[in-house]
Amino acid sequence: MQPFIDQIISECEILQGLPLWFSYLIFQLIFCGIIFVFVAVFAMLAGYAERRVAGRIQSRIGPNRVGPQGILQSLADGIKVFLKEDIIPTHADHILFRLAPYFIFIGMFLSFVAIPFSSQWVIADLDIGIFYLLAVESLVVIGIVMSGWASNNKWSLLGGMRSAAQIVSYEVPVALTILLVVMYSGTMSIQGIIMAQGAAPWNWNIFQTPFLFVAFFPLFMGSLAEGNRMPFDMPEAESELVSGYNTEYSGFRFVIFFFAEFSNLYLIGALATVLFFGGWQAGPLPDFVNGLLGIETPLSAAIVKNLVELCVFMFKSLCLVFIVIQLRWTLPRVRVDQLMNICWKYLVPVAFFNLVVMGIWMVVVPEYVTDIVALCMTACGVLLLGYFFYRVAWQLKNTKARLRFNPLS
Amino acid sequence: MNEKDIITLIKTQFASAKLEWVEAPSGDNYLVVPSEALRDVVKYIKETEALYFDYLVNLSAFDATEHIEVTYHFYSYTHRHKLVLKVKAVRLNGEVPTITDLYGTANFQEREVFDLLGVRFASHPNLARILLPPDFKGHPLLKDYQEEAQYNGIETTRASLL
Amino acid sequence: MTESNQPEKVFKTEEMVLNMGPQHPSTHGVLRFELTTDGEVMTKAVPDIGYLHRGIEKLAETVGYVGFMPYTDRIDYVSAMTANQGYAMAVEKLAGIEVTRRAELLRCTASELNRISSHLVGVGSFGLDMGASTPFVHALRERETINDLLESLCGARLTYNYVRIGGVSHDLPTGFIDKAMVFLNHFEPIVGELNRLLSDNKIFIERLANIGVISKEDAINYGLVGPNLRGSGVKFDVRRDEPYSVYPELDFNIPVGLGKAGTLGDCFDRYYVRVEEMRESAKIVRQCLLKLKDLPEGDIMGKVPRKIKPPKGEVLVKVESSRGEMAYWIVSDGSDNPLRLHCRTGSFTSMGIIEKLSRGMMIADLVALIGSFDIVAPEVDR
Amino acid sequence: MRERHPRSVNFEIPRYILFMTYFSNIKTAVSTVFEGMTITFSHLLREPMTIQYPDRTPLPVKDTLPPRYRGFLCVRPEICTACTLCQKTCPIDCIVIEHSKDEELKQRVMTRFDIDMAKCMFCGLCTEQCSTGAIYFTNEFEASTSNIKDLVFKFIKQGEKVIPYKIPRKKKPAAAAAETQAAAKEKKE
Repeated sequence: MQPFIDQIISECEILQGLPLWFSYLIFQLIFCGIIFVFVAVFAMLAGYAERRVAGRIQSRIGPNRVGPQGILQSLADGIKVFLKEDIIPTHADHILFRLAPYFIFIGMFLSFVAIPFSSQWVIADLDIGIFYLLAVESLVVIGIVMSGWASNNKWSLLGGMRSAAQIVSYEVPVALTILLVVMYSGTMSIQGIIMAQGAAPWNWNIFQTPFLFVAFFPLFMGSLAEGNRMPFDMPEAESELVSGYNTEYSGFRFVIFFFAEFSNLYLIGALATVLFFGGWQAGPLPDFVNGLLGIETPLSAAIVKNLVELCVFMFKSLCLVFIVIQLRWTLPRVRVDQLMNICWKYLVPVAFFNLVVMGIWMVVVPEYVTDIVALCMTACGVLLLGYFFYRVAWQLKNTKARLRFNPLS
Repeated sequence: MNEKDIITLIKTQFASAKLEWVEAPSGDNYLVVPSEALRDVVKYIKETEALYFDYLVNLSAFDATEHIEVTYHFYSYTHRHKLVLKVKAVRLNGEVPTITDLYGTANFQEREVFDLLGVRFASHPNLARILLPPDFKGHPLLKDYQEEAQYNGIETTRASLL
Repeated sequence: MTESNQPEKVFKTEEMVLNMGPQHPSTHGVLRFELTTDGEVMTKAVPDIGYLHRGIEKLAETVGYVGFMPYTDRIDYVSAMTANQGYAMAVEKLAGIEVTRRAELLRCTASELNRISSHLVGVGSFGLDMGASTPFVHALRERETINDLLESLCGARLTYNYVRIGGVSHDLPTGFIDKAMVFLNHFEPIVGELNRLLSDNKIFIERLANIGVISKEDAINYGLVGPNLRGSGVKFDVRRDEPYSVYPELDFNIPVGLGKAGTLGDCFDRYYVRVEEMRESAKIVRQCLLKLKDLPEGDIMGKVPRKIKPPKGEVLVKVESSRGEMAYWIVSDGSDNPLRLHCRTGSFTSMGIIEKLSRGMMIADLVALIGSFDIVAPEVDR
Repeated sequence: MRERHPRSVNFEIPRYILFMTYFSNIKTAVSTVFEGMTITFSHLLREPMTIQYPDRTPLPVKDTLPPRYRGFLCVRPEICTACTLCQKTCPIDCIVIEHSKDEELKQRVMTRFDIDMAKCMFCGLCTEQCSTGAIYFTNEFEASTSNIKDLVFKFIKQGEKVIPYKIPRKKKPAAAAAETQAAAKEKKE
């Protein structure tokens, strides 16, 4: 962020009169505000998108009445929930009950500090950014256990306990996979990891070696579990625990849970994009756009460049968010002991195996071989995607379904 | 095995007990068993190779004003034949031996009969009301049952809109 | 170090009593379970039923034989047609009323369509219990077409009251056979899709395999019926083994549990029997429709006396409802009203085995167990 | 130590099979999840089933209902014979008919024909009993109201007297019903 602010200051004469620390402070605050608004708006839109996608998957339409195509549905729901009475159960632990939602939200929000949106737009490009992310996300579990305990409801307590076990366990495969990527990229800085990759798919981490490809799954499943998403949404399993840790919450506090859940959706996508899908790397695209628009001043050029990178990053993350949403409406829920089995018997060994083999690979295999393997892996990825769409077509043909491609109806 | 053979088999086995075979003009025929002999008869028809009534289709009762007729319908999955047994119980807290230990399904059905008709099943593991709330008074399927005007302070009847 | 001399502190835990229901989302209506749990593992689950007890059996003693027909819809609202049919058959047997062939075929068609729709609800909501919400909506989508068909046949979508003592209330509406055929052609691949989406899913199978295993002997002893019994490997179906209506002429298989996922008689077997039964029912409907097409127009009501007064006697009639064998026991004293009418339902008997099975299960498994029995709460309480 | 509750079934499985199942488990899990994803994705391209009741249906829902649809009950008092069969058949007694000998007109008149639609369970037994088709089902079904008394339908106004219809003799009932209905139409017009 600092180079970008420096650039703005050098361009703007008004700011040059101010002390440098003051300008920095102002800009940081502005960007934090932007991030805050982004989180809020994203949570709202993600809630809407989830319901629309779920609707179409289930042969329904989804919300389409509030605002154009129902886009304001989440807002309307939010207002409605705000107007609800804020109930705290009589025998609840009042202080913890009130505190818990903020813990969860702060844990979520602090992660956004280190998530980059483009090459220059990141609040803080920490040298140990990935480490910071892991640390901050763990704050959420405290909030969930707190809310489960404080509710004085046995079902909530079960939800809180499940979540504690789950999130703590899944930290392990996630951390191991992140370690693998850190090892491969040689840096712990998030921007560094992105810069170690390239814009083309065969330069992405995921297609570098088969092991990195496999390593993607522990990370993805781990972050699903940490975000309480569908196949692993033990803490709020509605057919077992009614609603888990947030059963007793209402009103504003419930909205905060909702925000945290959906902003976490973005974090899942963003983390995977950063680590495996080349982050904001856009290659020659920004220069091309600049050329197209005929922009000459360095500040405007920088803004356009960042915007293009932002779009690329958002596109990749949102694709992953879409997959997360689709998974939710595809899969049944695993049982709580199976959840632990998956983590300790499958993901952790796989992550360890990858770590070791990848270490050997990096020492033994020369670089040109890695390049060839990367190309082959990319081809495999494309084939897999092709097979996916072939199966989709087969499903449509098999059931002789009537088609409608318009996503808005 | 047809009905006649089953009955002769049972009757020869329990010659001393007063078994009464009733051939109804319409519907099912049944065997009336005195309540003392019920457990032995049921045990016999369940465990005898030739009969092997392994399935208790239905256990129910009705109020025949002078007594309550507890009726057992048995079916055999192996031989595909059936048998109806009847026990006459005294009205109001009459006792009938339980067959819960022989047929698992009898547990709930006996509780239902107790709940609705007030037949006590001796040595039933948990003879509590099942369909009605525990504080309910009376046994509604008895013919002389009168609904109380109030249940826990709630009116039991509502004025008709007409 | 004074502490080391003291005996090691025993970490004491208590069992927790959990109240599941009556408004719990996965108890399929209003049921309540009292769970004693040790963390996630249960030591006991005691069903508490009766929240939907409406005294239908008592009502039967006052409304008369004809007037009770609409109440049978309410015994099992998911599969009202079979409940209708069972009651009508019981009264017909008691009063000696003959039913015309056309009426039998119509009953059979309607019942089997209803069985498909009931199993769709059962299978779909079972998926919902397991956390898969999409198959549920897909199942209900298909059920909607059946509802439309039955609505055009008898005028109602859920509480049909279609079968009458001695016949049925309406003949086929125009275009029914074609519409039903179109539906069946569309439906059969959909079952395949449902299987690919849900039944084959590894997570789903893992959730159900080896859970709630009921042996053959237990299933019979506890009086499980229908798909639950067949899930334990007992090949018994009232339609085949004590034939009624037109079933003897029809060609259909009786699917039984094979222990495909794990042990014979586990939750997956009970679930899968239902999926297979939908296919079989579709086959039956197809045959019935073809027979109806060939059959000339005829009476749909047999000769019924103006006032139905069965002679003194009692009768127990079994019918294969969607939730298994449904037994109507009617005692007549020769008057207008039955002296006693009892309805032994599949859901009621399957509640009895839950306490026995629940020991050592997890809470999520209990949800699977209840779902695999396909319990409909009003049928439990009546 | 507390007693641990065993899981429902314990298997003794050889180690090498366990090792193989480890990979086959991963394989089936991945392939079935993939298959499920293709199905849900294919549904994004399919036509939704939703009927956007009430305002966005191509036709009013009332008009799309089949002719046998059992909606609200309706009565044509002008062809009612006051036989009270419907009242007797109704299992829940939601129909009330009052008829008496009128002194002025020197004949039987109906003074009341009420149906409690809030109580009615739409079983259709009453319509089947009616020999003239005076009581019949309509396609109306939207019953929500803020006052339950609005659901008591009165087909004869208070104080009004309706002379019961007499079926002409020596005619088959079906023909009679058709004729009476035609007569009713004429009356309305």
